[in-house]
Amino acid sequence: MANMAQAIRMALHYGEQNLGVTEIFGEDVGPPLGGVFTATQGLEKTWNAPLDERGIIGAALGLAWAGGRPVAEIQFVDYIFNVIDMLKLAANGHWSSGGRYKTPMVVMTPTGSGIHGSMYHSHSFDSIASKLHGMKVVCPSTPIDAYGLMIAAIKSDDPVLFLKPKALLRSKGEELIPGEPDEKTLHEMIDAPLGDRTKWKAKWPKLSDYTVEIGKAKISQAGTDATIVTHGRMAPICLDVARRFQKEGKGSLEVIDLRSLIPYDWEAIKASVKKTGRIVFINEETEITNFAEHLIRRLVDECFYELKVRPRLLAGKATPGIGLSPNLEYFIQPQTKDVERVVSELLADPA
Amino acid sequence: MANMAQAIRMALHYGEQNLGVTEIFGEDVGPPLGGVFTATQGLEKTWNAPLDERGIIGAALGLAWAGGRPVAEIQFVDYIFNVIDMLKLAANGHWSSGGRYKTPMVVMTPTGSGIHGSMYHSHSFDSIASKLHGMKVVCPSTPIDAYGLMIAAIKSDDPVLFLKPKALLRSKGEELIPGEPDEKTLHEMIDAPLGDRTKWKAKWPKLSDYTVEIGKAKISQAGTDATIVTHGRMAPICLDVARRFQKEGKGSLEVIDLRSLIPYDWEAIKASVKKTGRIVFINEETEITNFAEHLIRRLVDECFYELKVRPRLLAGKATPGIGLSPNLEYFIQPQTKDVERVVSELLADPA
Amino acid sequence: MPTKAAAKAAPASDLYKKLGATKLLKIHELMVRARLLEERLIKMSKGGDGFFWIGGPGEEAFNVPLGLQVKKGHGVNFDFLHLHYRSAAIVMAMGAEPINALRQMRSVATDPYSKGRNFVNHYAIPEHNVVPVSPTIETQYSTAIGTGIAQARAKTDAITIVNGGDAGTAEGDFHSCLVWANRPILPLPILIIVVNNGYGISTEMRTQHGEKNISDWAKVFPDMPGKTINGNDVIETWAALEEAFAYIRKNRKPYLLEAKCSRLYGHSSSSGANRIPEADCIELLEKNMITRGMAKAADFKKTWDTEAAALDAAHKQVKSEPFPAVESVWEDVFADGLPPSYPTKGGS
Amino acid sequence: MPTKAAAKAAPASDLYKKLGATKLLKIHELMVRARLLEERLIKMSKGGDGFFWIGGPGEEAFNVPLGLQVKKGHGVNFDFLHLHYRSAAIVMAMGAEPINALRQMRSVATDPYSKGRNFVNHYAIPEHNVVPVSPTIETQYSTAIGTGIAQARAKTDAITIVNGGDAGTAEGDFHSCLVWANRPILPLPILIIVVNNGYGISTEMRTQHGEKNISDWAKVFPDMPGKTINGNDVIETWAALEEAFAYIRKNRKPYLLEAKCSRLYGHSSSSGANRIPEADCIELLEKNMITRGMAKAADFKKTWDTEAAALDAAHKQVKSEPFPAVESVWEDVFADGLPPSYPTKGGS
Ligand SMILES: Cc1ncc(C[n+]2csc(CCOP(=O)(O)OP(=O)(O)O)c2C)c(N)n1
Ligand SMILES: Cc1ncc(C[n+]2csc(CCOP(=O)(O)OP(=O)(O)O)c2C)c(N)n1
Ligand SMILES: [Mg+2]
Ligand SMILES: [Mg+2]
Repeated sequence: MANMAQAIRMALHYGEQNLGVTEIFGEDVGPPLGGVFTATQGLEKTWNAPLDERGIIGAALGLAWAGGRPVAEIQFVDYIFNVIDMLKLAANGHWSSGGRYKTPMVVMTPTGSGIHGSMYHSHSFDSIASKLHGMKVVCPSTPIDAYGLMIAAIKSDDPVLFLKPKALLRSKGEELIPGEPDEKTLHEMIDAPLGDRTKWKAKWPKLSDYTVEIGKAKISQAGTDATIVTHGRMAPICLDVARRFQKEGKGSLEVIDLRSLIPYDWEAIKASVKKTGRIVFINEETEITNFAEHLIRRLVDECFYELKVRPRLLAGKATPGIGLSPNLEYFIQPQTKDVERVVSELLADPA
Repeated sequence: MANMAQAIRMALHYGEQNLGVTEIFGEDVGPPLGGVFTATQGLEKTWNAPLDERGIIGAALGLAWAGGRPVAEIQFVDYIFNVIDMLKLAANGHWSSGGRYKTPMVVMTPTGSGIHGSMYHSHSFDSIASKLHGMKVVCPSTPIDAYGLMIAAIKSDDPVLFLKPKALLRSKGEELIPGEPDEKTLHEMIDAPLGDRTKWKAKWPKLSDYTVEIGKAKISQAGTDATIVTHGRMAPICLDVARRFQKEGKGSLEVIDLRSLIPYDWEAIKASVKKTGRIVFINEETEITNFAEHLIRRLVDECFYELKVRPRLLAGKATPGIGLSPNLEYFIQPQTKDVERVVSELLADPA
Repeated sequence: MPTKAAAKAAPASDLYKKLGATKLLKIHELMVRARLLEERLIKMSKGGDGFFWIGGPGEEAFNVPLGLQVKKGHGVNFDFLHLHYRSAAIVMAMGAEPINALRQMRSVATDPYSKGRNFVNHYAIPEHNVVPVSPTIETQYSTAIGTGIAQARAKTDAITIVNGGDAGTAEGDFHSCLVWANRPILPLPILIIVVNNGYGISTEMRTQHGEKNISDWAKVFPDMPGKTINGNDVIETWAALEEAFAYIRKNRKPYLLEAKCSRLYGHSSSSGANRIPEADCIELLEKNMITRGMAKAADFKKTWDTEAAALDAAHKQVKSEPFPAVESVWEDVFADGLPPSYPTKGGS
Repeated sequence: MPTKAAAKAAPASDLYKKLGATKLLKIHELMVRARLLEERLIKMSKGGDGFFWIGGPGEEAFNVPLGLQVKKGHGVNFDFLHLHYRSAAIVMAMGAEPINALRQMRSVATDPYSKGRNFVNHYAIPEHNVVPVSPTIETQYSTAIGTGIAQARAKTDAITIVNGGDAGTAEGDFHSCLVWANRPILPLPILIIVVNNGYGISTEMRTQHGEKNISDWAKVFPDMPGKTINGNDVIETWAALEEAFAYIRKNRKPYLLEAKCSRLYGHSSSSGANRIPEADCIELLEKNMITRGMAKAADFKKTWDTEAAALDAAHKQVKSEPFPAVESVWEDVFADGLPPSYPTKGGS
């Protein structure tokens, strides 16, 4: 089973071999490191940028205007906040130029908490990302979706922000990526060796053009009693809770993994609510002006009378940062027990 | 009647004379211009900064740490997006240092549309501002509130983002600022003359310590049938519509002018909803992940069963920018007729 | 290849001859076209025939020679231009139609640069590699890195050109451009231009900047030439640009060029957009050509009249054109169209 | 006042004498304290007694003399320090207690710098004007502007000190610091330090930076001295810092100082935090003092042992201390307390 970092690497390999990706760059993205989470090891078109996020996004934008399909990395989303203006230029350039300039670029960046990252390796970015109108925003929770969404992002003529949940980059999925060999073989083929790598070259499995359409959610578990809408780090946790509830007969939960935030799969959410009448939105960003609050507002607009009980939100607490001490991180950021609690309340809420 | 730019100028004068404000700076803030909207004309402590938003916010932060009470300006909020990281440092420094460093600084910046500003003189910033946890955010809609909130912002030991609605900076209010002389006199005293200003010095009226508490909304019209929660450019429009509805017997509208976004006056909103059971939130920012959607979500959490009808939002359309042609701006940004429409629907909605 | 010290230009007289009357008259015509265009735009902004004006009257002696020396076309084998809002004379010299600037000023539906969405002089011309002009100061120095990389990789003599103002060099993007253009592992063929008019809106350059010349930033990089020139003198600008273009096309390395120009109508309509008593590069060119017997006052008058007449016609035409339809705001949000479920109501 | 060219240091031998054994032994003791602290922190990060480690082992020969020359205190009449995550030896030399760094490493409630919230070596010491260390690279060069302005206004000889790494100089904040520190209207008394260890994480400086020395950025500003020194040699760093401090205190103008130092345990725990075969400044100092008969191996051994013992005791103490209470997250959100209606549920 490939982990998410390997899946992204394979998608980028497919991209540089078949989809015209000519530049994959960012801080420590090239050899010897191949990315702080190994997501760019062994690729052909990778290189190390100066320590300058503004130059990195500027370079990506210029490369896209020059007809390329660049993939740029911001090392951690925590360090993207000095270049929001350039992301806006990438997002609004097609509109401001009256449709004359396309901006096919991918910006990938690790997001979220879960690695004891303290204040600056734990940020989420969904809400601000959702306001960079013209930018597409995706956030996979499994290796197969990471692969398919990266292929889709590379093919897109719009700028795509590809959020990589930090906590899931080393986690494996349940579905195989088309062409993926067994775990050990894959490791020997594409993971850079420890120590000297100067002579190492990756061997790549035969990969295929597997695309996950941007804007399509995944029903990771079908259910009838209540709906969970989630993505990223919280998705596997929600799925795990839903499965246990199912097994233990506590209720039949439908789990929607958004995968794409912009555009988002509104039809999938509406359809599920029409079925269950009960819904909770779960993500790890702080609760003030949270992207899911937009979805709740729209739900209230369009499905107020289909809702059996009030729609809920489980999100991060609005502290100025995420504390390093596990006591603090686990209190600030939603954990499994919080999901169990809110889902139980949702199911128990008298209609 | 002072206009809002004059009110801010008077508050800054009071601040530099009585509240320990030693530096008021930004691009073109000092002589000869005194600010692109004249809000810093004739003051003692103003100076022009290099064209560098990062240096400006960095300077403010350093000055605050050094024991000062700086007031820095970002010339237009449209140009704040290259320095969000530094605003976050200002906001989280008190928390990250375990409470050992306070950050008494004010960042003021013109916000919103309404001056035919096209793509980069029309931005709103409420939503992102509301996620800079640790930062207080205010946005007055009248000269008297601008005066009182600026005094409060200067006194605050927290960083305060002071949003100045572009479209209202030249508009006058209904209430006099304590100590304010008649309009003509005020103009002769504190407005810089056209042409050569090298010899000009402002004469200041005797001003007083009038404070509007940060976090307190204003009920600009009391009403019983429905509630409008608004702020900034939309506030006077909403008040005007509410008064006309009153006069024409179309309904009794309560208008809440938030004035502070962070912290916001939750008690005022709840109290009003308990009374009216009908509520609409009106602001000019784009509708995806809009600050008011947080308020709606919280309302659904805490007052679901007090709501007679679904809560509503009237906001800007989620285009990549605001178009220059009035056709486009008036379609993208909420206007008086949109307020009338949504309020009528709100009142007519069968409970 | 130039020394790093600003080279002294050869005696102007020769250079006038060298350039020749035909070329100089062509340059003059384009300068007049750009100047009249800007003055018309100002008039429109004051006459309610548009709103905000910002532009580059006073920079024609630098911008026209620049535009004429551009390797014009589409794609990496042609020059890329990352311009700012004072670049009308550059695109005019590259063949842009004044009428399209009038369309953007009036923000009519036919505005080819932004469909009536953006301020005037915010060009976006893919056929000629003019990337979207951004209202954000200095970001063009960061995007220039990207087209520069594309051209450093390609087998071509094409280069990237970026221009902006003096005050903007305080922004980090100017630094990013310097650092990235000089990366030992991949130097970039970028003509880094700073037009120094002595002001950022109301703020004097000399109060804010300790560097003697902006071109002194080149001193940090052993390999990058830096030069400061008088941007009001067509002869000096033509020669300096020729030298800079030749150096970059050949060596595939950056060159920093500072041009001192007049800001003839102040900053923008926000500062009144009235004529300022500063050196006028067109007057200067006319005077110099006449004293050298290369042209007569009458020739110049004819150019002014012809260009003015053409502009009148264009303006008349534009006034007859419709404003954009409100639904057009939903065009170009995404390259592949608006998803059916994208929220479009602006709330409930 | 120094010439802009890096002045040659006087023959080292004299300088050893000049500094004297007592002072050198004091410096050595602080270097050992800082080194042992970092090695302990690394051990803790590997032993599950904390998480991420980042720090400055290898920079002691520069950081200890720096800390000792600081005018230490609170407020504008004392030096302000805008440090980064490799500055432990600086604060140790200023008298900070190693135990507090252990507390931050273990993120216990007693961590005086962040209450268990931030990574280790992220100091915040108001009593000594050490402003909060930010995890964001280079932003300290922008905040330094502010304390620099406060000190430029005050009647004082106090200055602002900012340090950071080589790779970080690619960020615009470095540019902002250079530009603002050299404003003709208000030059700033800032010691702008760059510690050049040749790397940004895994990326080699020489692949990304075309400037021969980082101190060459001073060439842009006629008034700002720039110098590059060997940061591994206490003698050279002491003298260079004395010169720089004296210049800034007296002239109230900026000074750019580049120190080349070793990165003895690599970038951080993310790169393994294992010992790298680079020059060790403590070994070097010991060797030089012994050959000059200024100290014996035994003296040094004693220092190592004493410091190690003290650290053991401190570590033992810290292990007995509680972790922060969950409710403590609501402290320090706002200076005047959390408003009663602030949302604290994390959703519904
Ligand atoms: C990032 C940013 N900050 C501020 C502004 C507002 N602004 C527009 S033009 C200008 C002055 C620019 O001066 P300079 O760089 O010298 O160019 P000039 O206008 O003189 O040609 C400013 C501050 C902006 N457009 N973008
Ligand atoms: C703005 C920002 N971008 C990226 C990072 C991630 N990061 C942490 S340390 C580092 C390398 C810094 O290198 P250098 O400036 O040379 O300092 P050194 O670590 O070598 O002392 C990077 C890229 C960060 N912390 N902040
Ligand atoms: Mg200028
Ligand atoms: Mg380094």
